[in-house]
Amino acid sequence: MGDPRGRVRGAARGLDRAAHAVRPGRQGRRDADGGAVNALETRLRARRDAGRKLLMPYVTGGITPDWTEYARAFAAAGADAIEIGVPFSDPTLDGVTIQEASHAALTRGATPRGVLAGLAGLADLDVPLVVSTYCNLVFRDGPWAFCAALREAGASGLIVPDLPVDEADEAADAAAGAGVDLALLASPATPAPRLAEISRRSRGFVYAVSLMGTTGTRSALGPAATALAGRITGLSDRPVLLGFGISTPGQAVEAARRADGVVVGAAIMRRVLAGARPDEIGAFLTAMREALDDPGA
Amino acid sequence: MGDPRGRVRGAARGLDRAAHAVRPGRQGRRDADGGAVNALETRLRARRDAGRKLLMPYVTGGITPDWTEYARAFAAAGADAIEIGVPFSDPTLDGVTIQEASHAALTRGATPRGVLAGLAGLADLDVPLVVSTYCNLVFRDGPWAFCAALREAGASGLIVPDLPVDEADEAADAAAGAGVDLALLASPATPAPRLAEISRRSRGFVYAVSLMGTTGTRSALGPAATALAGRITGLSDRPVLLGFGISTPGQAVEAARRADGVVVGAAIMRRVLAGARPDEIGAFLTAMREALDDPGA
Amino acid sequence: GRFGDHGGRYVPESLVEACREVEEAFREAWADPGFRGELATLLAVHAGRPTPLTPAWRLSAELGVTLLLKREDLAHTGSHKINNVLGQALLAARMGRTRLIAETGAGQHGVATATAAALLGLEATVFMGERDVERQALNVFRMRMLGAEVVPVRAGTRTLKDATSEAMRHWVGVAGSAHYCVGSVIGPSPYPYMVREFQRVIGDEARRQCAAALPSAVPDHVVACVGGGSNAAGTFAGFADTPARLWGVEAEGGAGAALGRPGVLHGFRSLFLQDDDGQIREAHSIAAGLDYPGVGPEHAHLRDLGRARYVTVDDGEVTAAAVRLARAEGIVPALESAHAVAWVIRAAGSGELPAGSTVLLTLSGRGDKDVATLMEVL
Amino acid sequence: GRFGDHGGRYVPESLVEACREVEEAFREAWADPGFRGELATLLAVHAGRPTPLTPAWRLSAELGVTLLLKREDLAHTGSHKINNVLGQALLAARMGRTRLIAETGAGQHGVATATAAALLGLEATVFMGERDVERQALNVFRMRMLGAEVVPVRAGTRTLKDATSEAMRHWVGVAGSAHYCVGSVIGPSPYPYMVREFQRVIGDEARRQCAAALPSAVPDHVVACVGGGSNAAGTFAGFADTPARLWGVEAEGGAGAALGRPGVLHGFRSLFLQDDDGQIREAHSIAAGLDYPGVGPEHAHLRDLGRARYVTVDDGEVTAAAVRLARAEGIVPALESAHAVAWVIRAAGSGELPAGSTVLLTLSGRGDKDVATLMEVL
Repeated sequence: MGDPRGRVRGAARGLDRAAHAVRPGRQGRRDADGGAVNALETRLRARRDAGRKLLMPYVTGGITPDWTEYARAFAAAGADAIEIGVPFSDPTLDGVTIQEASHAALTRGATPRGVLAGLAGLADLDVPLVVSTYCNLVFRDGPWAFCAALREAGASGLIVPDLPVDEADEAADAAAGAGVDLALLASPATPAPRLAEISRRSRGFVYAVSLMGTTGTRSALGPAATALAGRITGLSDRPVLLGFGISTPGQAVEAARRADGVVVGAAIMRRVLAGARPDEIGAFLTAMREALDDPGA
Repeated sequence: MGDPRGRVRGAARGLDRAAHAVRPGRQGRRDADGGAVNALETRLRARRDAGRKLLMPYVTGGITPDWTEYARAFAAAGADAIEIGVPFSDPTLDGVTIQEASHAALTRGATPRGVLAGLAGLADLDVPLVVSTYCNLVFRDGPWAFCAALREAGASGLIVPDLPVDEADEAADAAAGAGVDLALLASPATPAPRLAEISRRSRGFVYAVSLMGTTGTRSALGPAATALAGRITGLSDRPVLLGFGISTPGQAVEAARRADGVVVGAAIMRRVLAGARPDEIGAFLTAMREALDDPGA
Repeated sequence: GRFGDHGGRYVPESLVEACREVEEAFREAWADPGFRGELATLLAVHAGRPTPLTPAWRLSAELGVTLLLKREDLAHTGSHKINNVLGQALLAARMGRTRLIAETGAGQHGVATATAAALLGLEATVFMGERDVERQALNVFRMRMLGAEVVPVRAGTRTLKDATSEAMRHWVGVAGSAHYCVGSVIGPSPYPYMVREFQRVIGDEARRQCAAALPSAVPDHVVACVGGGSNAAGTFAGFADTPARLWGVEAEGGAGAALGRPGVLHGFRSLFLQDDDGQIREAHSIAAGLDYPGVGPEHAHLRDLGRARYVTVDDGEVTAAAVRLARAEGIVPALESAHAVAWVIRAAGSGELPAGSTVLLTLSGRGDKDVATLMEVL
Repeated sequence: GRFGDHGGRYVPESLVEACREVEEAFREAWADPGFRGELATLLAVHAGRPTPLTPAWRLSAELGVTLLLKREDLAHTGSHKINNVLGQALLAARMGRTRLIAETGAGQHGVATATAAALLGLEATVFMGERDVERQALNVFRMRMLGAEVVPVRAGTRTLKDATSEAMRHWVGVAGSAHYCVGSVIGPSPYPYMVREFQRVIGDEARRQCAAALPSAVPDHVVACVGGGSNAAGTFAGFADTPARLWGVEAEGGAGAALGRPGVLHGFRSLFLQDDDGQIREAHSIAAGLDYPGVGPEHAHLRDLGRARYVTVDDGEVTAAAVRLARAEGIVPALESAHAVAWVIRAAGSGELPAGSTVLLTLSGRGDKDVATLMEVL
């Protein structure tokens, strides 16, 4: 096989489905020296290397009064990391579902401070928390303050979709300083040398955008998606999560053939906006988890 | 007195009020050689010279099914000539009343041919009939044809308010050829040399426009009105009728101080449009006739 | 004041002196380099002259002719009307008049008059048929915003014809202090001549621009729409002494030159739509500016002479032509101007404009004002 | 791609390559005399450049200053927007793109984009907030008549900000075949720089025209309205190396430069109206074109440097200024442009513009589009 990292992919089947099977100390996310030991990337690498396909579900912070329950359901269903969106007024890379979710959360009064406070309430969970939001919220009080607040809230990763690698210097320094992994995004249009730079400078994982488009469910994954994942894994040992448009267990399995895992966002938020409770979302993710763990089933 | 024609104005008082008092043969209007003898001007001069103030009421031809009855009422009330308007679609020199009357007559189906046929039905009247209309109707089949039709219908005069003296050559020839008097208009703005030309070339009478404006009733006659009449009578021996805005016996008397008579149009048509029957119009004109005949009363 | 059998001054005696004063003042001003210079400056710095000559690249290729557009749509207020009103407003000021009177149909001439009045510190009174006041509420507001008084005319058909009549009636009473700013090459002498002279800047510019743009220097054909006919008269004036064939395109329902009969209205003798009795017929066109039952006397004369030919297009061809020009060249023409485009499209198809012909077309105005109309019919 | 601390390219990774291609193509084209010449020809024969410089005679006398108006309102489609879109459309064609994407608020940039697309045989897709689609039905129809597809945006506040976001989202998916034709000096690098270069024709022309019109050659003050700020950036570019004081006039409710705080939106770092959390605030202005919560990065930089000053006027001053200019000069300005007029009126009154000052004001567009708005408030 052409896998440059020489892992035994089949080993994933032997793992328990629940996240606590790997059980890293949650105090790791609070480590004052930058948290290399228990940071996001360490955790993801470990699981990946153990042959597990990674699953990172997404929830818009503040979408409901008890939105953190969704994060708990994610954890219970076997999430390897949890992405929490801090809603922004102008989510230019999001499709209609997450736009609507952001708008609804803001209308409910969601604020960055409030969402981070909610994260702190998830301190007992044994799953890394990754915050995603747009530049303007990161820069409002400066990336140093923002990353410090993330760390304080217990988040170990950060995704900023409108922050390409060329503009990322200060935020990357701030994130590193706070012990937060700033994950960069790569797209099917990214040329080879640039892809190498992104892979090198990304922390936690590389977020491979499956298609030229916005977040949202799609009926099928295009060939560009897995091709991109393959290109990145050919360049770097860092875990690669494929996102955008993954909404069914079948798509997740397909995506995970070349990538180390998947991000599932709009497919969840569409259900949340339709009124699905945390246990229903949990059931949806459990099915996806099972498919990832046993793609032949 | 400065009256260049040396008439005894007071003599008017001695005349009977009804038009037949002067009694010209109506066959005079049918004279084949151009009708100098019994034409409009001859009749008006004779009455003027006899000291009578002239009264020319106006009716829009075709305004009602029995519109000729208004002409008969005019005659009975002592009209010295009767002006019959042939309605035109775009009466640019008329104020709202005669515009409305023209529009109403056209809506009823009035045509030049129809109005002239009505005139022929007035052949028994002993009052000269003067047709007034706009250039376009005169020129439709050419002024020669139009004037011949006038003569055929028994009209002896013609007024064309949008035909100034500069443009009048052909129409004047045609009118003269048909034995119809083409009366020209003069206005307060007409300069002296031009006024002389108008006075010279006008036939039947000179139509002195009392004011710078359109036809229609006015609350008072301006000083320009009688001044213009004075200017014309200083230039020519031809009868001068003052028109535009004369609507009360008092205004008629005032106008006739310097002019030889008055034209009354809108004041009549306003009543006709309001539904006044011929006898009511006759009563209105009788009062005006009496005032003209006895201005001191 | 004659153009062959046409023209003249068929006005109430009360207006003869006023017309004579306008004529005298115009002849004197037009011979005065100071006046000409002042007008040229206003046209340049305020109205945006010269307007460009735009090669209609894509439409030319489609039609197989070389089509050049004289862009009066880019003149201030959106049409060629401004050329005339700036001239008349300057003349009115020179005559000591303090107010302009104007008639308007769709409101283009009214807006132009209000504009010129504002610029020169004159008052403006604009007569507009009540029906047009309702249909063209935006232009009414523009005029009022420019400080003009807009007087709705309730007589007759309550459209342009009646507004013109009412403006003339009003002028009778105020001729000493107000100038009647006629909007086209119509009206009593000297208006048809004077307005033509004020509009000849279109033709003079186009002549020079064609000389620079065409190997033949002069186009084979010169085309313009005709309502009263001022943009056509101004355009033709620049090509009168050339071999160019001149084409006036009228609305089928307002084709004074093509279908009218001799008559007199609004102070001039020309060709008018009228019934057998001589009653003026109401014109009908999708383009409000062509909704006039007559045509300027010079056009009647050019038709008599055969120097210009007058053709008609129908409303359907006009809207199709407007859309086609918009899509091909990125120019939404006024529906008036679209008449000229429609005829060029038809004539290029029929061979009346042979392949390879060079065609100058005056685009008299922009179509913004017509968008509501087009929304209804498209 | 930086203007001091501002500018940059804060876009999704999927758009980085597209932006880089635009930048490369623009730099190459801008250095190519062939491209420059082709654009100059289009601007001259199609868009009506140069636009005049109009002395505002009467208003100058009233205010005690010499006020010169740069007349972008006379450019084809009614505003300066055409300068930029012709440049970008020509660039897009050169890059082999077959479609233009644009965002629009009131519809002016959308109409200009549709126009340029038609002229160059490109397709056009225009994103417009659903609320603006309803408010600006006539401009929507104009765009469609020009062949463009208009896509109503139902997200967020359903206005310009959201239309811009949606255009960016759409571009992500089609960047290989479509060019995003940004309408102002905003967006990711190279847009703020490129649009400024395409608009500098305003300032370059005005510089030459002022040199001919003013004894001092250069005006003491240069004033322009600022929404995103493209007409101001283009104007200022012509006077950057002169002692002229530069003034950007913003709407009180959309004053990114005067009242905004540093942030990132729509791909660039600049000054934005936002709350303490960093949520972008909705802008409010009677002028739809100023209804944007940010300002181009170059303006943020000029403000930081003190080279230009940014001031605000309120809606009441704006409508009063529009009426005053209409009545004094016969020019109905776009409400955007009326902001600049309003500030000059205020500043001449307060002495901030001393008596005798010479002032160049860019009149960015005509007010026809705003008549309905003015009818409601006047």
